[in-house]
Amino acid sequence: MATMSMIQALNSALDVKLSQDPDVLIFGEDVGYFGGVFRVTEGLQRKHGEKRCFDTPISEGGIIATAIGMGAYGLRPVAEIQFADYILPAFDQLVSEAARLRYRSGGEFWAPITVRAPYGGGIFGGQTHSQSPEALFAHVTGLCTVIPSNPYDAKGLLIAAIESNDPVIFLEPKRIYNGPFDGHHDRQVKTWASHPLSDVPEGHYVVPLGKAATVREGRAVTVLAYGTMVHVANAAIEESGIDAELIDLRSIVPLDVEAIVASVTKTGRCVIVHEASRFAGFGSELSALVQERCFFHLKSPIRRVTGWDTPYPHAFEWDYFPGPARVAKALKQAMED
Amino acid sequence: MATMSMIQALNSALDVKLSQDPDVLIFGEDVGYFGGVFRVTEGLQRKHGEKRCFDTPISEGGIIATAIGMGAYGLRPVAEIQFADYILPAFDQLVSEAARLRYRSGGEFWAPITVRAPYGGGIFGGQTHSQSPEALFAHVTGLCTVIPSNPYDAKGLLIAAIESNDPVIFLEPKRIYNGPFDGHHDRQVKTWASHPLSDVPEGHYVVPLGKAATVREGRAVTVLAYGTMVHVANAAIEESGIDAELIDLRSIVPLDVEAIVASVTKTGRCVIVHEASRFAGFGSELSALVQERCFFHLKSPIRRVTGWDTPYPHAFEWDYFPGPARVAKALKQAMED
Amino acid sequence: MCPFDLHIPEPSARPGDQPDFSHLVIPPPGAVPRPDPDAGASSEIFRQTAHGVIRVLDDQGHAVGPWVPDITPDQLRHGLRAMMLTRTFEDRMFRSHRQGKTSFFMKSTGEEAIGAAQSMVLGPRDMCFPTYRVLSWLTARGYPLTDLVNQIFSNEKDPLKGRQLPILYSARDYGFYSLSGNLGSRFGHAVGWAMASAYRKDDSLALAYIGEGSTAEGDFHEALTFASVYHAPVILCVTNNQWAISSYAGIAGADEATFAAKAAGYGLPGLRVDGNDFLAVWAATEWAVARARANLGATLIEFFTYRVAAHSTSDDPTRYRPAEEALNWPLGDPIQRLKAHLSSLGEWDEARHVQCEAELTETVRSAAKTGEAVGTLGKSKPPVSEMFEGVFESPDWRVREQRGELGV
Amino acid sequence: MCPFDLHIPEPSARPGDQPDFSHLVIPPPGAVPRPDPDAGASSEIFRQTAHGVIRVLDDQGHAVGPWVPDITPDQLRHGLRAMMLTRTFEDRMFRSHRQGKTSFFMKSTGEEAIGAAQSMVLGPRDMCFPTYRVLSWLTARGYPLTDLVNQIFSNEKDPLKGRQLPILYSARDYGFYSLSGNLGSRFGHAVGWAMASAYRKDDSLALAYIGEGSTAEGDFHEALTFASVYHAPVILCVTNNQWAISSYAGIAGADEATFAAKAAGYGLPGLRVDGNDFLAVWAATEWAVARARANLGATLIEFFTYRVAAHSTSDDPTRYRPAEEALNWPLGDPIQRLKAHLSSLGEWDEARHVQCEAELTETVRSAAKTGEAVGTLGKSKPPVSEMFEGVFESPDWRVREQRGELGV
Ligand SMILES: Cc1ncc(C[n+]2csc(CCOP(=O)(O)OP(=O)(O)O)c2C)c(N)n1
Ligand SMILES: Cc1ncc(C[n+]2csc(CCOP(=O)(O)OP(=O)(O)O)c2C)c(N)n1
Ligand SMILES: [Mg+2]
Ligand SMILES: [Mg+2]
Repeated sequence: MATMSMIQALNSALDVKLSQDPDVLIFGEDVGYFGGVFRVTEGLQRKHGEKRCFDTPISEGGIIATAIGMGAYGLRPVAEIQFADYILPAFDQLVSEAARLRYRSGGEFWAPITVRAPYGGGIFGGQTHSQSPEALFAHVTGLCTVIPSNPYDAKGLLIAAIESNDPVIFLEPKRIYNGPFDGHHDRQVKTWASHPLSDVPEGHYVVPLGKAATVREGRAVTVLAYGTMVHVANAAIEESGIDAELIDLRSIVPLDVEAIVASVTKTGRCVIVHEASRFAGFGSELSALVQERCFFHLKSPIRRVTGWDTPYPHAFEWDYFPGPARVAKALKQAMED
Repeated sequence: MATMSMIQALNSALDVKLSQDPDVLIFGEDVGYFGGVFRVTEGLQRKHGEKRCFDTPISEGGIIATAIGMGAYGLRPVAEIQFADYILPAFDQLVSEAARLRYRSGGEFWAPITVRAPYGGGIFGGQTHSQSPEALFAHVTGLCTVIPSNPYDAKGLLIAAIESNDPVIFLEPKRIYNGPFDGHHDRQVKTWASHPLSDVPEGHYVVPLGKAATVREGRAVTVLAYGTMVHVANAAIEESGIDAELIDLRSIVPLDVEAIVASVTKTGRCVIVHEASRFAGFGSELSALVQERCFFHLKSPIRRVTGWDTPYPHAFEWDYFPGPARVAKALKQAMED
Repeated sequence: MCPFDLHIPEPSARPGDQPDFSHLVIPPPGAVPRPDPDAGASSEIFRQTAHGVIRVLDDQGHAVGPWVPDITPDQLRHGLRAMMLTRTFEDRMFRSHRQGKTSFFMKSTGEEAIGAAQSMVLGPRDMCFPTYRVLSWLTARGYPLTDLVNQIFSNEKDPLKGRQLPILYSARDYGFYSLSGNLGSRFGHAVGWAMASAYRKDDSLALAYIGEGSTAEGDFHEALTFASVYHAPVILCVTNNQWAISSYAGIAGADEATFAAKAAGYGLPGLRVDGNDFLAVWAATEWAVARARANLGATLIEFFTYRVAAHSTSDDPTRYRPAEEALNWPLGDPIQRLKAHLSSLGEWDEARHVQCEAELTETVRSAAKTGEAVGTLGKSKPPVSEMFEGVFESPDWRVREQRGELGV
Repeated sequence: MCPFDLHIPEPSARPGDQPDFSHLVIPPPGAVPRPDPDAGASSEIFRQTAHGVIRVLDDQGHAVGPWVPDITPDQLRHGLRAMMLTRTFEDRMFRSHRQGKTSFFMKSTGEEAIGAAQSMVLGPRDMCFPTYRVLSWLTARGYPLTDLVNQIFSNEKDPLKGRQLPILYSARDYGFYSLSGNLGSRFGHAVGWAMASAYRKDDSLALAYIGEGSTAEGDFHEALTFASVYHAPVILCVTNNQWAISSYAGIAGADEATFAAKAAGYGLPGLRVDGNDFLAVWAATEWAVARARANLGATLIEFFTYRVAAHSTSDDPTRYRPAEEALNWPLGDPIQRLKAHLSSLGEWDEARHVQCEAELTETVRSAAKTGEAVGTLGKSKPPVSEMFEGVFESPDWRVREQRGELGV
């Protein structure tokens, strides 16, 4: 065991897989010699050689197309897209090719690729370095989408993603790369060091895709969150003093619907939190599912606390970001209705 | 007034705008001399000249980029994407550029473009000629998305889209291009001729974006649908004998949330119907909205009748397609709960 | 200042006009020199290979010039048979569509030499990334016709389990990658495959096809860029059949430069080849294979050919081009030309040709009948549960539940 | 059979190595011929313009050869001032970032000649589609520095209303299209603009920039294809500054071909130009303008230059290239070179240069102070209601309601 930040944990996952499996290789913009703009691939080229971890042209479509071809051949490529905002030029490759290859070929070919991308806001990155596009992937049949919230999960989920024979979009909330940000942007920055889930085994382990984690148990209301928002929700729960149960979804496809239903059946109330804009965001699917499956248990309307239906605005980062105050308000409303 | 099929009505809308406004021009794959693979632009090049309606390279990204540049200059381009399935190579242009241009430039530039695309299944088109990607657009702040269900609306909405100063995705349910398909694929094909909404004025008129239509009034349950599914839902209502209120959304962004809430407040029950696959589909947003705004009026769970969470499979067209039997079943369940 | 004017390209002839190919500059067979396969990509000679037309067969069916390949009469006959089989099969299936036995079909008439020759030049461990117009790749490798028929009819024995549109085959064991309706989006997969093979120090090379119209997609450029940067062992082929549904090649830029000329911008050799000349296709492919095997990376080949039939069963080409245009195509018919060559060698004659045709007609008829006996579209299909399989490696709760909802 | 091997390109020098530009072939000033602006794109001469380097200023600051432009000393001084202002301003804002006054900044050090000269050659009705590294376009046109500062500080007077990352300006009245963080995605907008201008028989031409690294995006190819097919009056510029963050130009294909060489594949003229030579930039741009104005369509220009500073304030280039590489760049510093030229003409001297520097430092200081007085990041911002405006032309119920939820 070692104390790792999320960046170190992700780096360790890649290192473990490069060491174990000659079919794993890593590529993306600036990931080779330099080690990536967020340093996630630091040292991997030096250690494993330039054919295992290398730079690519600035061409997200080309990166994913290349990965799919390699995957069809039999490798397990891990592609980095420098920011999730820049995954869109590759959207057709992901949707029309990676997600459909196994199905349409009757199982002759498939794309066991992992696409990593730093994602989300809270870093004053402006419109094109802050977006949370997970809902777009969730609607695509054939893609898995994973979003870790801490170093331990990040490593175990990334290893699971690489070992999966399905294409996985692996979104890394960049605001919590170096510490568990709870939305209090005006307070002292925390590092991972003091967080229990920064205790990360050095070697191989797996956190299975599709299993949610119960971050805290409670009886009054269920809070569904993932990524950075797990920490924000946790802060809101603590501050509001409400006996909420907090579920970290960890992967949105596959989704641990059982855990969700079990919790809301128990609490009868539900608040959904995500940073992406609200309309047709992933919260709408969660809301629909909970409503369908827990209708007769619900004591108050399911609420969504999310980014607004605007682009991510630079100067208004903290007006846009669904911080603990907004979450706490929703918790209270859920209890009052 | 004339009796028009949806194709003729769309053609008439384009003809009217080409005649009225020299800033309108049309381009896309095969739309020029040939008149489009679905004949929507037939005769327009001959009548208005090859600079008003012309063929493009097979490059959806290039088509939309070109349209945005023209729109920024001051024209009102109407681009055709041959099938909605092939809009994805242009996804980045639509999301990162068209949808964001006005906002990010502080209002200096905007993209008054209309992107037409035949869409949906029911024509044995297989995986890549049948998809319904509307949910992907609905989540993108800054894009409007319109889906007509009959010739009259198609013409009025398309004119409104072209005249809008916002970018509009205009999805044309190709299964109802020539007749009002109600999902009974084993029955005689109907043409538009006998449908009242095939009575279409020859000249200019507008059906405003963001106003739903109540197709039939009822007191027992609200059905929300758009495009082809309006006809399927209507058939299911008739066949089930349930006193349902059927709302044709016509545009999903802007969405006529008032009409939805008014109806469900009255009926207390809601069934949502779309052809796209279910998970994180647009039905999830509709369900979430209804749940949030009508919670205390709801007598039974909101139900979704949709395509399955699989790609669109060629041989299983009618197993995949959410036909009248599945809709009727959901209506009955909604009444029984 | 002079105002600008928008240029909209137009083809040389439309319905009602005389077919007109006078704008095409086609050098005589044997005129284009053959570079060494290890020539530097910037060497002058590649201007000629990219702007001329590499041809071997002359009008008399003789093989002439520096590109004459080393090829046996048996190989030539095998190729001819594959081309003839392709044409016979496609004619039959086209009729099946008319009879309502399937929803959709596409023919490759006039372009059969390309897939046939390349399939024979490449080895069993190589992988081709096809378009919908290279059925001859499969016929040359003996892919079972009944499997094709079953796929086209989407019947119970459809190898793709009813999931895919007719002719969007997948045949891994025959070096034929999964097709899809999206144009261009597999061009880069070939580069990825080739890079994987190089990464593994394997010797499986990749060959990809793209229509001339589809070269306008960004995927084309991205694939060329990756192929160039990593020296991928891949052969990138543009089948320029002059038409993309109703759009002539000029809409993809053909009036401004050849497609082979795009190679130079990536530091790659570009070859422009008579696609209706089996021997030229063979020779150019061998050249590109030799170059790749020497670890010198990718080659871009433009096959100059003509789409004789309608784009698909949904199309009527007389609406946008002269009905007789195909007959006027200056590079003739690939089957007739190979037949003439074999005959000139004394290795084939009219009687054998007629006999071969009859035999193939019977082979196709019998495959079609076998498929029809299983069932045609709507009359037979794989179990509906197949709709829910293969979305992921193992189904998640959504497809499990939905399968339950549908009761299958 | 010989197995393949994967080639991973590597730059000539990494930290710790001696900077090494010996692989660059740079002809002397005046060596590349100047075609007529109406020369056919396939003519031989464009091989030289695309593979050589068009240069005007020699080491002594003299203008030599066929590309010497017709330009007045006043124009030269205006350009020099714009370049110096750009550098001074960027240095100051870079320091402001260090002081926490903004979240992000990028410099164009060493590349100032490009935007400055082109901005002067193009007219007020023309539109440029910039990258984040052509601030000199704006300084050459007198865009108010305080507006820049307010945008960079995202303060109350930010012309972009707090919505955009620093330096992603938009300045329609100055012929400067809205920037965004996405690379490459506006290259095709320039072509659309140019086509619209031609459609309207207007005379507004478009000019677009893209970094050499970003040419790998599909957008680049799509824009070139449309520009070529419709003969759009657009000037398409690749600023090849050798680096894309930590990736050297070879990762974008520079070891295989020049970027200007890609033009030929689209039947377009390609010019490779010394981007650190104000006169060469000027002359090449005038050439492309003349060609476009004659309705002959687009030109692709590669500007050969060097990114002297870090990629951005988030970057530390000493981690991936020798710290002294910039000093070794064989084409020198564009400001020094223009200064030398003006001095050689007797139109400038050291004293005037020093005085100009002092003046510009003061101009910049005063603009910065004015902006600081309004407020720096986090200390001042536009009304929060601006977050909800401009999503659509008029807000729909979602933003109206959400504005209410937030209470602004
Ligand atoms: C991405 C995409 N855009 C558009 C289409 C519609 N479409 C199908 S075939 C075709 C023409 C293709 O022409 P070309 O590439 O020349 O190939 P050919 O049919 O001539 O072999 C078009 C536009 C498609 N299938 N995919
Ligand atoms: C679509 C997209 N992909 C990746 C990035 C991240 N990124 C920002 S700048 C940059 C390097 C650009 O290099 P180049 O095009 O050479 O321009 P330069 O910075 O050298 O001027 C990268 C990869 C981005 N902004 N957009
Ligand atoms: Mg073609
Ligand atoms: Mg660069």
